[in-house]
Amino acid sequence: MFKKVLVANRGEIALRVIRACKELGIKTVAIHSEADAAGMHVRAADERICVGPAESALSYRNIPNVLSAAEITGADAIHPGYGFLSENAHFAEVCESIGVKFIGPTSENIALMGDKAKAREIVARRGLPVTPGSPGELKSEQEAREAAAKIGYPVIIKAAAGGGGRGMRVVNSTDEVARAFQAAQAEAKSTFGNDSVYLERYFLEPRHIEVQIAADSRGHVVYLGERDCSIQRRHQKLVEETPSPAVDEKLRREIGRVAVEAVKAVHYRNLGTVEFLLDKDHNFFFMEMNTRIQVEHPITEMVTGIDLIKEQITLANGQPLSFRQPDIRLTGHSLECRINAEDPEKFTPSPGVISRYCAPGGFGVRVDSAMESNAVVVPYYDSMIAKVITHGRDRLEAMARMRRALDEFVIEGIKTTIPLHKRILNDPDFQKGHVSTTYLERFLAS
Amino acid sequence: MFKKVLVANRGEIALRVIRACKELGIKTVAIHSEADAAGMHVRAADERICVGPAESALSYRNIPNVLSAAEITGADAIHPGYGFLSENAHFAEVCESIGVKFIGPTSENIALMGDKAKAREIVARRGLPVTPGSPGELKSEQEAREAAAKIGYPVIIKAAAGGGGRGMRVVNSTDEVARAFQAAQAEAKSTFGNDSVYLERYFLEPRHIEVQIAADSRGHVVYLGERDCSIQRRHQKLVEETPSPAVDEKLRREIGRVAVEAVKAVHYRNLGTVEFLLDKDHNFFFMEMNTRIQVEHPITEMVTGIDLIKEQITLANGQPLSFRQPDIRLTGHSLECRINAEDPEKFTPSPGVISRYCAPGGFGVRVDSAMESNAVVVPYYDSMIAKVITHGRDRLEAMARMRRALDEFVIEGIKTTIPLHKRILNDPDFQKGHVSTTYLERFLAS
Amino acid sequence: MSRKKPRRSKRHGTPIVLPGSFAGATSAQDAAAQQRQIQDLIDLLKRNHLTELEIERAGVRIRVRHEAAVKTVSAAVSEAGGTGQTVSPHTSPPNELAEDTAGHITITSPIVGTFYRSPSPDADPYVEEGDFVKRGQVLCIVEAMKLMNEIESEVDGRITKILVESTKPVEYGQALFLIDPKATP
Amino acid sequence: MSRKKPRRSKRHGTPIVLPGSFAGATSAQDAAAQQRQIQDLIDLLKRNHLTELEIERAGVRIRVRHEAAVKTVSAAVSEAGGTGQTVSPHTSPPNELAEDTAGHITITSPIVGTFYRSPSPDADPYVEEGDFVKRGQVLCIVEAMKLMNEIESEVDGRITKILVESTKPVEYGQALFLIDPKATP
Repeated sequence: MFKKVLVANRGEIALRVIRACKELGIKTVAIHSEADAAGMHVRAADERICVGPAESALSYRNIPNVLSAAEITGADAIHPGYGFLSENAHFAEVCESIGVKFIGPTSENIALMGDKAKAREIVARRGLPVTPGSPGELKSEQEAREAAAKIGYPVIIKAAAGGGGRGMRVVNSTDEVARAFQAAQAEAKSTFGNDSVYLERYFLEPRHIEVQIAADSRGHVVYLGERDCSIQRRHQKLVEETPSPAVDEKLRREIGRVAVEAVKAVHYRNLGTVEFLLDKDHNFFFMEMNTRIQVEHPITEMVTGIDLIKEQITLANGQPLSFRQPDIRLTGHSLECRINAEDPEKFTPSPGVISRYCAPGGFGVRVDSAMESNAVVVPYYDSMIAKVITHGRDRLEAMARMRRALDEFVIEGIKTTIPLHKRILNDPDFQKGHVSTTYLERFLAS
Repeated sequence: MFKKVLVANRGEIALRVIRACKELGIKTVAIHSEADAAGMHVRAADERICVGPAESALSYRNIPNVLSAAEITGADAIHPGYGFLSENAHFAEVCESIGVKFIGPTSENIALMGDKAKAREIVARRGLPVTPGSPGELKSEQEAREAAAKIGYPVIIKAAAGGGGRGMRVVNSTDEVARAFQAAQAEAKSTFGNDSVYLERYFLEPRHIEVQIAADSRGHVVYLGERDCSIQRRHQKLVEETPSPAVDEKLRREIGRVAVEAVKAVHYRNLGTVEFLLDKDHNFFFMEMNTRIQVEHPITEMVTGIDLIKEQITLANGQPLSFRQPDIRLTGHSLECRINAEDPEKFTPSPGVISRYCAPGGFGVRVDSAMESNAVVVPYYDSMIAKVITHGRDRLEAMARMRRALDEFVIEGIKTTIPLHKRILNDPDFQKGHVSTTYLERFLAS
Repeated sequence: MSRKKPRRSKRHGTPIVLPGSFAGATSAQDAAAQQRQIQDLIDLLKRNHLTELEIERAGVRIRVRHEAAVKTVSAAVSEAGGTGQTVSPHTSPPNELAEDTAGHITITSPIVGTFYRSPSPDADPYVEEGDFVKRGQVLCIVEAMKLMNEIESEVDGRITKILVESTKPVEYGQALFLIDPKATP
Repeated sequence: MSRKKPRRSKRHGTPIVLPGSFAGATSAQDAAAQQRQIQDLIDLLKRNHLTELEIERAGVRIRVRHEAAVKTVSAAVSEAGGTGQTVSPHTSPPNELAEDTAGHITITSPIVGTFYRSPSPDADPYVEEGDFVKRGQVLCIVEAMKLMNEIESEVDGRITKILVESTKPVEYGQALFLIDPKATP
């Protein structure tokens, strides 16, 4: 097993990885920017290295400094968390070349699946369902118009290197193609340094269903149920749950099989998530794959009992999967609410000092957070400061627990999205499971 | 369902009950002594009533004041928690007589099982295994000597109304009988107001194994696995776990069957715990029954997924059990460490202000506590201030999580038993599961 | 049976320590300007989430502290929110009562129950505000468990305030009457 | 390859330059200016993650503390226990260094790597304490990713202190040298 893991991240996910390492008896190195010197993840680790100033490009995403930190501390593996360097194929490659294990898929896996247009092509070629769209990258507005005409409007133009809702434009008619194409290309270029875009059918009220997969180096691939992440604001997930209220046992097996086949197509290793759109008629289409741990991984842990971060680490270490498909039993229901340091109505960021922090506890409630009383929410990074995860025997109990937990959660000194989550939990449509990716927009407008 | 439940307790168990009520949509009334006005359980409830001064006999155990509190707030049920009035048959009876539901067994159940000597008799009469001992109450030293001679020394003299290790004396030879008999009788009288004592064989290194049972008013009785509570100091449990490392599937079914038969013998209702001694040869003997929720109930919740407090409430409301025996599947392994406000070496109480409190979190870790930063541990009641409960796929993972959680737990300003728990978790004998009720004494002496 | 409400000093407070030399302002104008400056310092402190600020100039030293714990306590009450139909005003500043009752005796409820000012619905109240009462005189009834418990005065004096309405629930230790023991008829 | 370190007021212990006007405010205008200066100090404090700042000049003493976060850190370190082989003394009292370095320039590491005082194991060190150096002169090497990064002096001056031992790991922003820019050969 690894002796020492460098955690190339911050906040709750860094703490999550450190906790898993501790339970596995592995030493940890925290890296941090100058702004995060007092962070809980820094204190929780065995060693700490400052890798740069607040700006993440110069610290958490500074490849030479991160690798030097691994070198001088003698870390034999790096866990990238999510965001930052987690889907950077070049970083994974350099790690491999200097003999530091990258805890995640191979650099080829990342490169292949990181190009969303290429990933669609590979999956479609295996005869698996893919959202109708352009076969690959769109070279020109003209190509975009032709592809859109073939599949029918509305369509959505997306950055091939995209993620997090950046570089996307919905197009309702042929007149709008030129402007949307240029805008998406420009945003893709500025955000991801790559102006490659593609196009697919735009579904009106789809669900976002994703399947957690795990693969070992012996070619075993399993799926661990789905997550319904339909509640999003500007493509940012807010509430996730498993199982999906829209997925029955039969559909679960079908989507699971497709997800497993998709990742087998690229000889995928380690954990990953295959994202699908599910339309109203229960047709599902491959959208893209995330080649890292997801923010919302805890809900899968709650219903399977499997520690996904530990599994990532042991898989990266070359061990076989600790379970086979028949061992995976989904028990009960789990929800996650992402608590952001934001105004719950205007969504403006609300950094500052948390003057009082008291997390909910008790049966079926889990909080993943690196916050505490007197902690500072710095303004340089993602605004998510805590994840409240509940588990219940059924969806009703998981929801009742979430309401109870949100009521208990005390965060003073800054604004958070807790009030918004309370409103969502009290909404009859949400309670009935009647949601889609457009749910939140309508809900906020009402 | 009940509209409003009065919680006749304090601290973590009061908060636990309030949380369950919230999840069931039931309003709550907290009672408190003058010393507990700022307690978290008081803030968590919908209503609050001060029922007396710090001294529990004048507040939490003051039956007229507690019942008046129920009356003036219009509560239709009372949850007694553990300790205080929870095993007071008279209190349960008065509740029944004034039309306030006592959330627990019937007053007859409590009276019958509350007399430990009588309970042994009933169970033995059904042909179930009972620790060899006097058939009932011992009237005199002579009777004690005769009974001891019949079953062989060492024996233990116990208070019939006993609990918590009070009113107990170990007797190694006939010479010691007189003194032990008188001492046990006197202590029984002063502690429980009842000098009735009985005697049973004293096992040298037994395990304390208890079985959680649940019974509804239609006569269905189920068991929810066992708990191994062998790690005790002066008959006070410190660490509990389920499943027991000493119980296999076959023995589990046998002990479960005996526990179910024992409670059926008294037409028991609601939740309860049947306590057994398990000797080195895997023989088990009925010891006594606890007619209330136990401190250590969370570990059973972790492996069954069943909320025992909610089940208590719905059963008291006349609903059938929400599960049958075949529905109960034990998943993984769970441990509980009781954190006391005590010096971890001398066990002297350490009340005071908690200047900083930061509970552990993350996957598989549950903390049941009513503490927070700036909370005051008052010196009038039990010293237990938190329960750390972990769950893992197996015993190894549950132990690794517990070590990680104990390392994370920050309680400043007072002394706690956290360091002792860390030592126990690192002890090879504990890690191998080689423990008995004498384990801790030896461990502390080493 | 009655108990005295102990006069307690306020639990939370933000101590502002001013050395004596600071008070040596000569004119009212100076004093006002100084006051403003201190307020500015406090604002500065708060704006910046500081806990302490100290300034010394030409024999004048100003030190401003802001205790974090205080904020926590008071905030906690409002935030937890679950106080609902609180029976007694536990969270009201204890000073209010203490100030009102300087030198007065508070008669509190020794039990939990329902407060009645008269022996029966049709009867007159035992006492009214302004009445002079003798030690041992019945002031009210608190009903608990269907039993009527008469509450007597501890002292001779004048009823200055009746704090609870008839038929309302009262908890243990709740203040019922204020009596001025120095008043004479 | 070498990188220049921009001269910034660094985390701990870089000289803090006070405006000369700070001494002895007399008028309201002065007082306002002083307020601004205090705010500047506070910003300085925060930017530098200091816990306390005390300045005394010509009868004016200013002390600013920022306690809450700090308390957390230090307490946490002892409790969490996991600091292990901490590379840099983050939690050391920042004041100590600040006092030592009043008026001095700190040369910090712009990258994470291994510190070497000489170009090769057999060679002489680039500089010794007491040496006078010129702006642009190489002071040491920080090796990262098998690349030797020469670190140059920002200023003319005298090396008053070499803060890291050769072959030791250094993190970003770690102080390497103190230079007195006012010293002349």
